[in-house]
Amino acid sequence: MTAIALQVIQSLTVLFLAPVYAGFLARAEAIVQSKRGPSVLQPYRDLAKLLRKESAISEHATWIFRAAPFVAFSCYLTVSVIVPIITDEPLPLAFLGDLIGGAFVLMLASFSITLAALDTASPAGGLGASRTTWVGSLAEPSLILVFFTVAALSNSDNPYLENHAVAGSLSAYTLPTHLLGLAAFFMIVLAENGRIPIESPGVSTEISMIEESRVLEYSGREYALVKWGSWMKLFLLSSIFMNVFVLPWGLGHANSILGGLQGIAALVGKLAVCGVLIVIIDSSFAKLRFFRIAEYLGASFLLALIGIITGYVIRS
Amino acid sequence: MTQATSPDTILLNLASVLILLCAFACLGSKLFDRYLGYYALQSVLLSAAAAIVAEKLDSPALWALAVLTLLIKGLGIPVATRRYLVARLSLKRDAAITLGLSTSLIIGAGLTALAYFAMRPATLPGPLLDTAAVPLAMAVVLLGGLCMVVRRHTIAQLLGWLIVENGAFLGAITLVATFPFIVEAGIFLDLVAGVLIMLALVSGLAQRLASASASDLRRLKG
Amino acid sequence: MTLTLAILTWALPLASAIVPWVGTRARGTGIAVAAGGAGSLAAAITLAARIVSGHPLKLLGGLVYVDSLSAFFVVTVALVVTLAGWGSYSYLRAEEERGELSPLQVRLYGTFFAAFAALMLAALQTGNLGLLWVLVEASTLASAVLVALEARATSLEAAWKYIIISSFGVTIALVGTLFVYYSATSLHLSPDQRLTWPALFAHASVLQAPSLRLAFLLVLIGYGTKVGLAPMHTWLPDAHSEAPSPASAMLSAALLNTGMYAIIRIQALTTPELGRYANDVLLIFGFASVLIGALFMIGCENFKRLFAYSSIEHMGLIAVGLGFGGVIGIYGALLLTLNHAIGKSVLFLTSGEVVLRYRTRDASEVRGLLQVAPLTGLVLLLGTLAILGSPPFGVFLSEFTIVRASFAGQASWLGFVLLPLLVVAFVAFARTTLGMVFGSRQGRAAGLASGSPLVGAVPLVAGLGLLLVLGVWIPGGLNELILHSMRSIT
Amino acid sequence: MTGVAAILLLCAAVLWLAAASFAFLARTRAGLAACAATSALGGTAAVAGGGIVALHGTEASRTIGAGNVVGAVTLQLSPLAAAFIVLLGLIALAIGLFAPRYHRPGSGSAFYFCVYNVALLASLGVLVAGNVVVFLVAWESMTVFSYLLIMRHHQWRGVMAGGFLFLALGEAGFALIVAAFAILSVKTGTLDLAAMAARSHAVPGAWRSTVFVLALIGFGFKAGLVPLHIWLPEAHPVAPADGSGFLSGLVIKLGVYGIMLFAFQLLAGGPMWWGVLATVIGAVTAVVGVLYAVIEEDFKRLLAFHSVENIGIIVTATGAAMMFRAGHQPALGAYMLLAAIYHTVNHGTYKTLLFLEAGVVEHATGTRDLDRLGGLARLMPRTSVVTLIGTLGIAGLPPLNGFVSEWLIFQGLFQGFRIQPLAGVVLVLAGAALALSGGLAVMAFAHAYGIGFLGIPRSRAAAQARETGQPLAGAAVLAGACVALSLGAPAVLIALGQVARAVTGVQLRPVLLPGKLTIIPAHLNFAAFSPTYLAVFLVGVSAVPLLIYLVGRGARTRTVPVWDGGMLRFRPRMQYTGAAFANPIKVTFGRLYQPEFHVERASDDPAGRSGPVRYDFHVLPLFQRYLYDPVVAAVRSLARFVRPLQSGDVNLYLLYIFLVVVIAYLFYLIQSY
Repeated sequence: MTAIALQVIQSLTVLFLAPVYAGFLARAEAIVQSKRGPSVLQPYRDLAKLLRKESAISEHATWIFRAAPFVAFSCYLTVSVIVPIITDEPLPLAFLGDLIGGAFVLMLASFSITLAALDTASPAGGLGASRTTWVGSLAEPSLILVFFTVAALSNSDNPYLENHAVAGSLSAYTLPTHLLGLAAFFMIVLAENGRIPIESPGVSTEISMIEESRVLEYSGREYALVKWGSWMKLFLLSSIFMNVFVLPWGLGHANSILGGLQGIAALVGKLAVCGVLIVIIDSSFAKLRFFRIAEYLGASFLLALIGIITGYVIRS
Repeated sequence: MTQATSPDTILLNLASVLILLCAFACLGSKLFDRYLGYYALQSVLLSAAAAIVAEKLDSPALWALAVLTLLIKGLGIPVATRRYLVARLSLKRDAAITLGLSTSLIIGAGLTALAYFAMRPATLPGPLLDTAAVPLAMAVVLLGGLCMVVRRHTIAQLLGWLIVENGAFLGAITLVATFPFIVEAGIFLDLVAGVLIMLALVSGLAQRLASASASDLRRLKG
Repeated sequence: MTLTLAILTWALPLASAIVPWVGTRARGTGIAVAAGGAGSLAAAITLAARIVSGHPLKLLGGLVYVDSLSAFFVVTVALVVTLAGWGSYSYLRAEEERGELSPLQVRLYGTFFAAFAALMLAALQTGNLGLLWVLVEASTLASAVLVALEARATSLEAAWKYIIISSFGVTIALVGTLFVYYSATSLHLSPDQRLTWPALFAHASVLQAPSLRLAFLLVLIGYGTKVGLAPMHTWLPDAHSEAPSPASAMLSAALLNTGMYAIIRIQALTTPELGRYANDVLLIFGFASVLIGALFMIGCENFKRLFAYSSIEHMGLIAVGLGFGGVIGIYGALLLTLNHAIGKSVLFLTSGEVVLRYRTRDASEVRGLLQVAPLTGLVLLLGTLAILGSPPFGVFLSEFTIVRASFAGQASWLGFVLLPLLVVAFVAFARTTLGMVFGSRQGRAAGLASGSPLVGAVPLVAGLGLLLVLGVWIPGGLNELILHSMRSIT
Repeated sequence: MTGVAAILLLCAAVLWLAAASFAFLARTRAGLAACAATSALGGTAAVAGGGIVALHGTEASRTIGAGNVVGAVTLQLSPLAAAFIVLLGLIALAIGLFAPRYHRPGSGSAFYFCVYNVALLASLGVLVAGNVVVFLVAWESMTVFSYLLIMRHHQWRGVMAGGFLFLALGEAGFALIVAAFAILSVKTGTLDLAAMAARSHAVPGAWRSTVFVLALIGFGFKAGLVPLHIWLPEAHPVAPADGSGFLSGLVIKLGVYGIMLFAFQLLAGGPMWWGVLATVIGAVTAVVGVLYAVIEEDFKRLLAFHSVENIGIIVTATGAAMMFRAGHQPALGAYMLLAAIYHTVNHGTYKTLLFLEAGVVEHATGTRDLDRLGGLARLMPRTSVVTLIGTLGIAGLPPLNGFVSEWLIFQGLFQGFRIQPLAGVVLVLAGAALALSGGLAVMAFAHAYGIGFLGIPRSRAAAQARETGQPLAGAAVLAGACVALSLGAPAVLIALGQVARAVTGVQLRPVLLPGKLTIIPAHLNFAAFSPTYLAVFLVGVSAVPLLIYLVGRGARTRTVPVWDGGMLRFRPRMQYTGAAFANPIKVTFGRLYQPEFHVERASDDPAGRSGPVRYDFHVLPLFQRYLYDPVVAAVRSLARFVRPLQSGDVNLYLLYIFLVVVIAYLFYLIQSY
């Protein structure tokens, strides 16, 4: 019973903390740039506003355009039940998938939005669809290598076991395999969420848009779901990054609600760290020229590859 | 090797050598008339050789062959060829020859040497009627072949083939002597039929192409 | 009874030679030739059945000698004669209708076709190597007339080349035969017996080795000229492409086999004394032929020449099979002989239909056969696949068996040489013929109809059907015949 | 049970034979339908028969009649083949349902149906062959009849060339297969596959390796391994839709079957490098295949290239299975084999589906050019939905079947650390390659579906597309199969577990978590995954966004023209094109494509208006130019080189014979010394 409750709490955490995490990032970034910035709660206000607004839908759009936000939203919620967010032991539904299962589910989310973008016939949608799938497909190899890292470190592809393996031993934590994999994963997190140096978040100019232009045609309630979903994605990836790789400690035990709450508390702290990290990157690097992104992702791939090779050699 | 001293053997050797010389003469002559003449002479000599062996072995079948050779090869074929082709097409000399005469004669000499080396007694350990004639027969075969190779005109090629045939015939009587008559007769029949068909073909070619030289037969290639 | 059958096999076709001189029409000639072939085939099959279950037929001191090997080749050749005879019917009818052949030409065709067939069938049934030579040479002469029959400048040229080259070659075979005879002189055999194959074979282990060695080389060169082994093959594409198509079928599917038969006989004599000597020589010539056949098929636009090169390739393969020897090698070679005979007959007869329709031998001018003449197109398509060794046709089984033999031998690497050549041959051949079959109709004369398409198609369909059957099932009788044949030469 | 299976398969064979024999009936619509129905029924019987054998997991063989030197007619039922038989049956069923509406009655169709059913029969023959000769006969018959399938519309442009490429490369591959079988049969002294498998371990290692390499390359031609794949993009587009489906769904899979047959049965067990070789070739194939797919504008060529990719994935998995076996991880070896077969079956279903739908689209619009399609989701809704299912499947997205097998394969590759490190690194790189190809596959199908089916019709032809009269059932059956193969993954796994056990002799114990329909990749605790529940959860959890949506209670939805930056009128050609969609890939992998761009502007307007712009993009045909052309050129020049031998000169001809005679004398002379 407790476990089921925790499962629900975990998903609700993702659902409801995701906007504030985005708000935190926006605020922190503004402060770094010597601006006042919006309230961290601004995303909730945006959502409330959008949910009440009228939707304007392209006359060429079909059911795919309408369904996509729901599919994507469901995907993020699905991922939220299988990865360690607040507890260090698998929750009842974690058997649905593992890390790579989660990755596939995220891919479905992205695919549905891509199709929706092409469905509207809007030129901007096509542009975004092309660019995001391109970035996504190039990020795929290094993501897989990160999973190889996990498997080599913990003899499993289970994020929980990875968490245990790294949390339990400092020597495992300091292995080059782990550290390089960590760096590679962080680069992917940035790429997947459209952060600097891939894209300037929230800037809508055609020349630099990647993720943003895919969803330009959305408005009203659908846009609310899309926006919310993308915040959840950032939240999820950041949580995995922190909980599995960077700070594998502090997760709650799965046998009590209290443990869950402790996990949430720890998570908030970790995400603050992660957010600061992202903001530092955001503010100290420039956006890459579009085709240089391939090199950025190649670098991430190489980091992970070197990590995994050293891992294999050390093991033998 | 007592055989070598017997008069038949000496005669046979002599005939064989002359046959070889005829082959050389054919190889060395450009004029069709001469060519045919040498062939006729060779055939007569061949007939004589057959007669010698027939006399020695007392074989009526060989006697018959000797007569046939004389009549058909020595007389019939040369005359028919001259009358129906050479004269009618007013051929004089075989102009197109792939090799110079002297070169082909030198090669012919080399081939004769080869035949001698190949057919020396050590390689033919069995009983032979005439040890010396076998290499000569083989040399004639090779020289006939050489004729066919170097001569461009179809008639010359035909005569080349007939020389090869003569060589084979000489081989037959010297190497094995007692070839079954039915086979010999069959060979003769083939020869006659072959010559007839070839002559017909040559005249057909001459009609169609205004030339019966093989150098003009270059349509079919690749 | 057996003797009667043996005589019937060649006497029936020979008898059909009279018909053209009685009736003037092409129809009668065609029917006679076809009937002669069919009768011969029936006699041959009965003969083969008797020989397999009984003893070889040996008469007149071996002048007549029919064992399983002979019977096998007799059946093969008689089959070809039957198919080609039927093909002759359509050929003569169509050409006469068109006025391309004079009555004399029809008569010549009928006579020499019959003589050609009879001589080959007789050649296969004599045990006397000298007589064998005589008959083979005679068949050369008879077929030369067929090659020249249409009396175009090119066909006369081809006939000349054919007759002069073959005669030269076959005379070399005569010299070789002399040496075979000579190598038996030390045996206490009567002069007649020294040329008789069964007698020689019985004493094969005491024949004189050196002269036998030369004998085999010369015989192989000589009869190899008939078989079309490279480099003695040069007459073959010319003669095959210029002869009337049924005659081409006879040349390719029957004459070549007859030459191969002679080589097999002599090879059998050498094995006890010379071991694998003859095998190695056969391998050299066989590979050369496969190579030449394959290379010359590339870009060959005259489809009858193409088929001729394919024959060279297949004869090379048969030589290779014999060269590898052993049970699988010889079995494969014999099986290929039969399959190739059927397949090539079908293809040449088909080429006849195509020539009748398009009046050209240039494959690039023939397109869309499948549309113009669906049945002919289909036969050409399937015949191509069949001859190239695609299952489910019989050639494949035999080729695969030969390939197996190639890997079973001492020099396994030879298999790796053989297979690429087969691929090259396949691609080159198929490229040309498939181009004829498919596509849309174009060019001149596409609409010209041949005399009687349905009658013309019967031998084609029958041949293909036979190949298909042989591709999935080797009848017990045939298997026995081949096994017996192998036993009779090893 | 084996008896029942044998009878079912016999039924399938008889039905197909009947369909082939009575194909002449297909001149009428009713006859066509009857013929197709018979064929479909045969497919059903094959599915049932194959299924029984796969589940039963035992081998049985029978020889008909006495054999001879050439071989014997031996048939066998093997679980490995059974998996492929099920696929064969499924495809036959789908095509049987699809064909009557797709083809027009007529003699051409009659011929086509005859050929098609014989091709089915030949494919079945390959799978039940128990003797080398039977196998080879069936194999090449399959090639030949597939070739005739491709030649259905031989008058059309490009058909001859595409078909011939298929045939020629098929023959090249066949020669290698023949060599492999010939060597193995000679070295083991038998033509019987079972006996061969039993005796092959005694064959010397060098020969075994030779046989393996020959088989890998030989079957690779049919499977479409890079660089032997070049026939696929040429032959697939020119075949009728169901013919392409059959080729891609089944024929190339039989190449995979051949590789598995040699790797796991005939040569059971081999050194590590065999597996490495297969893995590397597979990984390269996957990446190269998808890279060409993603930039392709022709729908069927895109699908064909994508088949290359999937074959690469399957062969990678097969190679990994061999590596695990060689690295003393039998359980993982069996598991990877299972995954490879699973992916094979999956690809067979969705690829056939997509080819069938490509045919429907081509019929409806007259084009395969993605940039001339578009808007079909609205015009052909049912087709679009079915295609979407296939698209999700092929892109490896949950909750469909491609995702399940790709998950399985990745799980196997992740466990590369269990074998020696150098080999493990190979698996890592293979994993990365598969990841890249997976990512690009998503892009390729976003391209195919997004440009081809969504948006506004990009041409008049596309705008006139109608769904009425188009076949639906065949593809729908396959769509159902895709869903079933995903939701029913646990059941499939049990069956394939039996197959893997029969092939490798390893009983895969941990495949499923008891009671949870959850898959375990060979080692407990490594990972867990439940495709069934995942699908259920994905659907169920969509209640949450729905709830949010409803709670929002926004104003009504308004339909508006698409936003176009203020243009007066939005034209279809202002949409993003397929060429533009794939452009980033073209730039990133320019090294591979070595593209040639041609941009042609109508005028140099001083005012800066560009006017109509023509844009051409050509990819360097890398393998043709650097691999095939040189070989062909070399053979050609050799042929040209020998051509003068046959110059027409009689004297020359006589010289050859004369020289050979002289050489014979010389030879004799030398020998007698």
